[in-house]
Amino acid sequence: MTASDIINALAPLVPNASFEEASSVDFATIYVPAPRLVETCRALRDADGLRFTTIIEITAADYLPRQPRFEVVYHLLSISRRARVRLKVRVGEGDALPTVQGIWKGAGWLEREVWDMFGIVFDGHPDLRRLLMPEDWEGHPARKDYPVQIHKTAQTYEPLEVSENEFRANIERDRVKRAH
Amino acid sequence: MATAEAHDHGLDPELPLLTTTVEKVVQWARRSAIWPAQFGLACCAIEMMAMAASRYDIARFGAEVFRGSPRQSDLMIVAGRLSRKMAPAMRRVYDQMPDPKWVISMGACASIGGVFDNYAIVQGVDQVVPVDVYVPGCPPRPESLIYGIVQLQNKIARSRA
Amino acid sequence: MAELRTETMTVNMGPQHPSTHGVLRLVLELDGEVIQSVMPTIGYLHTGIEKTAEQKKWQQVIPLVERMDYLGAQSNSLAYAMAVEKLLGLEMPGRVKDIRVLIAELQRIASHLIWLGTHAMEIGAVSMLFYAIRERELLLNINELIAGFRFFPSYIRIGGLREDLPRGFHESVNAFLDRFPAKIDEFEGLLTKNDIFRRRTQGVGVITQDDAMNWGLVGPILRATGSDYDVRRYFPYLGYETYTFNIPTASEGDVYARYRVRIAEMRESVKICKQAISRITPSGVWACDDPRVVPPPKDKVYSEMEALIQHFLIYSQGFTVPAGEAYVPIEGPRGEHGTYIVSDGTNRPWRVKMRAPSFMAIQSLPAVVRGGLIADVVAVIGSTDVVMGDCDR
Amino acid sequence: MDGWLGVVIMIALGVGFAGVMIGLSVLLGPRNPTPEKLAPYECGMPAVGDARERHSVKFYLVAMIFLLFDIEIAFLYPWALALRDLGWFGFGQILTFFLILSVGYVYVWRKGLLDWGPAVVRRIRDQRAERKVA
Repeated sequence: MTASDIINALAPLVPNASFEEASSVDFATIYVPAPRLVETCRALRDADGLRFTTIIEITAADYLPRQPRFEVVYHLLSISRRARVRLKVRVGEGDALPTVQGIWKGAGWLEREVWDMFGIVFDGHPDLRRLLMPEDWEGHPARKDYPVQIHKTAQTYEPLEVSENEFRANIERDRVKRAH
Repeated sequence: MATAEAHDHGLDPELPLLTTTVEKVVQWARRSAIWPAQFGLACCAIEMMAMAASRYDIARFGAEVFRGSPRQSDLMIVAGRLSRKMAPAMRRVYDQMPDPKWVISMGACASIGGVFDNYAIVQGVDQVVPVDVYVPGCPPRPESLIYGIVQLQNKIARSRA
Repeated sequence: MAELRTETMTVNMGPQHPSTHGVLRLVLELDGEVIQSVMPTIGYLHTGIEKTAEQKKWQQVIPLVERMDYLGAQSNSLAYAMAVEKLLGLEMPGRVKDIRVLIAELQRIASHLIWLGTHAMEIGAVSMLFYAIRERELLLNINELIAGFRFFPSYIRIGGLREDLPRGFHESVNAFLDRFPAKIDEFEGLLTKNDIFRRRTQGVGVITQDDAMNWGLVGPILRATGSDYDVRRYFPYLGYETYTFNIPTASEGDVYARYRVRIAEMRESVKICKQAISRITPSGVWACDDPRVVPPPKDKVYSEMEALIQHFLIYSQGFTVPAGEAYVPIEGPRGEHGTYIVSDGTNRPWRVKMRAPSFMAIQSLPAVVRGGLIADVVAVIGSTDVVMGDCDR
Repeated sequence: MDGWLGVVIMIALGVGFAGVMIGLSVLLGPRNPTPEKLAPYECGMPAVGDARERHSVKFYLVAMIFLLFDIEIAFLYPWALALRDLGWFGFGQILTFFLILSVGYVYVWRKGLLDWGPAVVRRIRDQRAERKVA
């Protein structure tokens, strides 16, 4: 299933959306405009000719000198159609993307990791917190302008006991709303 | 810098009646049944399991009982790479081990950060806990870990009770 | 018993725990022993491998990528090497493909053995750990044969293999392949009809097929729910279509089904290995012929000037990979592995991201385990064969 | 009275052995109780909530049931020793004793106190399903 087939299949489902076909060595790659992302994903999953029911991966890449800076990459798999597709969305610094967790439950943590590593906020994500780094970490490590080694001694202090509502309050505090 | 304070194994100083022979017996008892706490972090933990299994059997040295909780163990084998998020947990587990306690830093990642010289890995476990024996290797072969444990046993035998 | 309103107790099944297969923290909210909710926290083994990989040259990333999923080390380096070769446009000779299939399948057996040992031990069959690790030692001997190192042999390189097969390789692999099926029967004899094991695993941690697809759990977990999706069959690579093997599936989708699927997978891997070892000649071509990527043989380096220059260039400057991106999925022991690499045309990768099946398995844990007992959490974690290095990267 | 010597020796040995072991460890073991060491151990994390919380009622019910049937077994020992000279009359007595207790056992069983494992889980799941349907 080549990229043009998918774009033609998507055209009626996602009216007048500007899909761009990208050149790739392995499988169909399509640039999706950020505002139309959720519609496209829902169409990709539910349309009969497409049936991309499995989310394989969501990751991002930081092309620092180039603007818009980030490209969020979605790998989808259709088991019944034996087809794969790679959706790419260009995101600038500080912009936000709508979450696709409503479409694939597997996307929840993948978006949390992209937020933790790159600082790309996902709107409407129910639990957008840091996933791999400690809760009180500053900065997003996978960005190109983040140093590889930060000569900081290991922080080992932690409170002896945490009451249950303190524990829940901490979780609530770390959750990122679309505020900033 | 978390001061790597030397944790004292000293006995009760008020006991004048301790002769060297009792001290020798106590040290012999401590080193020949040293129970490691299960502190496997990464790939070294699999080699630690291989060491505890039947081919490189650590039971010959009295250390095959891997205790799940630090309360019942007196040796912590830090097997694997220690990330910054795990450092407080490791310090907590080390504190909760009863004295006398020892630490073996297994593998290059635990000893000096290994191949991962980046933001996420603590470059050497001795920033967090006082380490007694460093075992090189990535992951060290089970024999070299057993050699590390034997070196620790010699160290216990030499040290004051 | 009338439904008494009891306060739930929050318990930490924290990073240092014998049965979480590494450093995974689960905050369990319990009503008595029944689990109301689970909140997993990962990242305790986050090693920043992807960031470090961006500083290394292409060939130097292989040891890093192997240490991500340390139980399926060879399948990691295979996924990475194939992705880079796709960008370079290299095609591997047949013999190299067969050797890579053999190594990937042996790695799958080794990973399944560690899964079987720890999974059964956590459910109570402690002796299984020693049986499984004893068989795995034979596989580690084979690793020592080909690369002198038990655990991370780094035998698969970009552009082929490290060197040709050593003497005695065929004998040791054939010896293992002849001995191993009887061992699987012995393991099955211990566990498959064992009433305690069945009572602890049947009906526990059930995942439906479309749930598994929705969560992205493509691998043994999905095959345990009935679908026969396997990357070796749906997107064949390395000539898997020329091997005759079938894809074991089950239908219940519970812990016992996943156990049966993985045990049958080990038998299929032995079948594939037998076919692969019969095709491989003891000595022959071991890399593709692209001089930019594959270093010349050692004796030529000492005698010829061009070989010396080529060798020096490869190991000092490395090789440049044309700009672009690639993702080649392979069927790792835990499910679909694949490295998404982005290259900007220099001799260092711009972005390396490994797809982690354990990451998706832990993410689906709360939904699977809710309503079960604490002991079921241990069984479900064991059955999803989670490796924290693979999950935290 | 001669039988008691064996019992006394056994008790002395038991208490003695335990006493020596604990005494040695108290005498020879180093002691430095740091606050971290005394904090409750929760897998290396700060303990969430304190240990003395309201446990679920199920634990206490099971404890009481155990107590009940354990004492029942305890009554069997003297009965078993004196079975020879009690004869059929003794057997009748123990039978009524058992009948009374088995009524309690059936009550506890029907009430669902004994199903602790997956049965509880299935029942909760069914109730939840009913509530969803209703």
